[in-house]
Amino acid sequence: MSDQGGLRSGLRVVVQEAPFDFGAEAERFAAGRTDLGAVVTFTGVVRDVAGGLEGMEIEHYPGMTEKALTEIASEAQARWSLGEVLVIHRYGKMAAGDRIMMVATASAHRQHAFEAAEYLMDYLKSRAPFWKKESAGGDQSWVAAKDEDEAALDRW
Amino acid sequence: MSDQGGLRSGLRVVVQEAPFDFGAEAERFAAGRTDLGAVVTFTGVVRDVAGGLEGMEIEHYPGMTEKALTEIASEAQARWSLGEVLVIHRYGKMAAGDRIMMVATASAHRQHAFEAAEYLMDYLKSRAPFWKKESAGGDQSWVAAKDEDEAALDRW
Amino acid sequence: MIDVLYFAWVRERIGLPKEKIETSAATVAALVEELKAREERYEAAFADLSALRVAVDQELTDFDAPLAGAREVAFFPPMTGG
Amino acid sequence: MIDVLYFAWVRERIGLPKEKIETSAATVAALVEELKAREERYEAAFADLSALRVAVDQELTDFDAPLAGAREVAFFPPMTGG
Repeated sequence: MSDQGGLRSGLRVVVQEAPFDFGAEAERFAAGRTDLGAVVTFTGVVRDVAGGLEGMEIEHYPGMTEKALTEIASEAQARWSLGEVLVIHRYGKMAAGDRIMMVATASAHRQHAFEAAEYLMDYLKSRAPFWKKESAGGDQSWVAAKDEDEAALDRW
Repeated sequence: MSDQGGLRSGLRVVVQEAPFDFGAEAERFAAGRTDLGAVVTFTGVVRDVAGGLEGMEIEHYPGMTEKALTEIASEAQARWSLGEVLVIHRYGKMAAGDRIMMVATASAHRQHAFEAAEYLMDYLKSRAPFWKKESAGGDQSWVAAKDEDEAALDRW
Repeated sequence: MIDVLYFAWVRERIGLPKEKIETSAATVAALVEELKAREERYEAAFADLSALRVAVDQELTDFDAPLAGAREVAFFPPMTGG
Repeated sequence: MIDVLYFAWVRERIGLPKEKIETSAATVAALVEELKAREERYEAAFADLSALRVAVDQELTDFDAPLAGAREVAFFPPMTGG
């Protein structure tokens, strides 16, 4: 398995600070493939639960991040029949409503596309080196990992 | 419940012959909502399994189609915490690689968005009045319903 | 008078998408028996009811559903959307 | 010499993102003990190991992982991506 991430057969992993164009990525993902009938995307968006979020900043571990995402995606490719897999994750500063990340999966079978996307999300949440910090009311605080996110891994 | 389909609070159902712009629909779905952290889309694409597909035509039941899709989506809204739901389904003539339909769900919780999208797809497959006819090698044949699609409803 | 609609291969076997039927059938199943008695093409279309689905007034239902007050009955094969 | 990296609140408590450490610690846990013995800020950062995760050469591992041949060790809280 590649340690580099980036482009490989059927797998694209992108880690960047800049916003990504979700509509354009969704439009071109697996476009024109006539062997893949089912495409699933998941997008994570900055939430402002309490209504006073001033911003979010995501820290990551350059080098390990791409490697971890590529390993997670490769494991999904090994478990399900997938024609294409895409993972995009941002780091740096974001505002409420901004898109943080997306995954996309394409398969001949909808159950494979759905399960692989859920698997990618469950592992990405708890095993890819990203940390969220929220600013609200002038204070900054690191988002705590949720027990339910760790527990979600048990089903795979 | 409305018998009309179309726009209602948080739910949009579209049944049309014309192609839809998946990228644009994905881009604007739940855009700017700061209370919904998780967005899932599913897209169904015309497959050419054997490599000789000349085309596909989808027949539907005008009037009942919109009503059935709205009922399925309303049931999903009742079962899961969803901020937005979108269902678009085409009828008429399509070619291999064309997008047939999409669903999109937005929720505060990724598990809700995923499960609701899977539920929508399972019911849409077997309970919305669409029928596919494939043309290949000069012959036309109606696509047979799959037992596995009917069985998929048992989990809900 | 009731509108009877046919879709997909049911429409093709019967040879038309829609017709008005004068009937006093109490249930969908009774209507099907009346139609089968009419002509060969109906007999062919309704030969295997397990391969068919029915909607009364645009709601999926069963063949033993009552027809009292119904305006529209539709027959079609299992759906294949998505 | 080994590169030791800190992320998120571990980085903030220790006060720097990265440092080179001269160590002959056989395991991650032994390295943590050496660091805790150095200064208060390490003691504070490593007070509760159950709240920490560790990667050796960019692979997640356990605190009892060996350090022989390792070039890079990173300490951080549980991840919160997605």
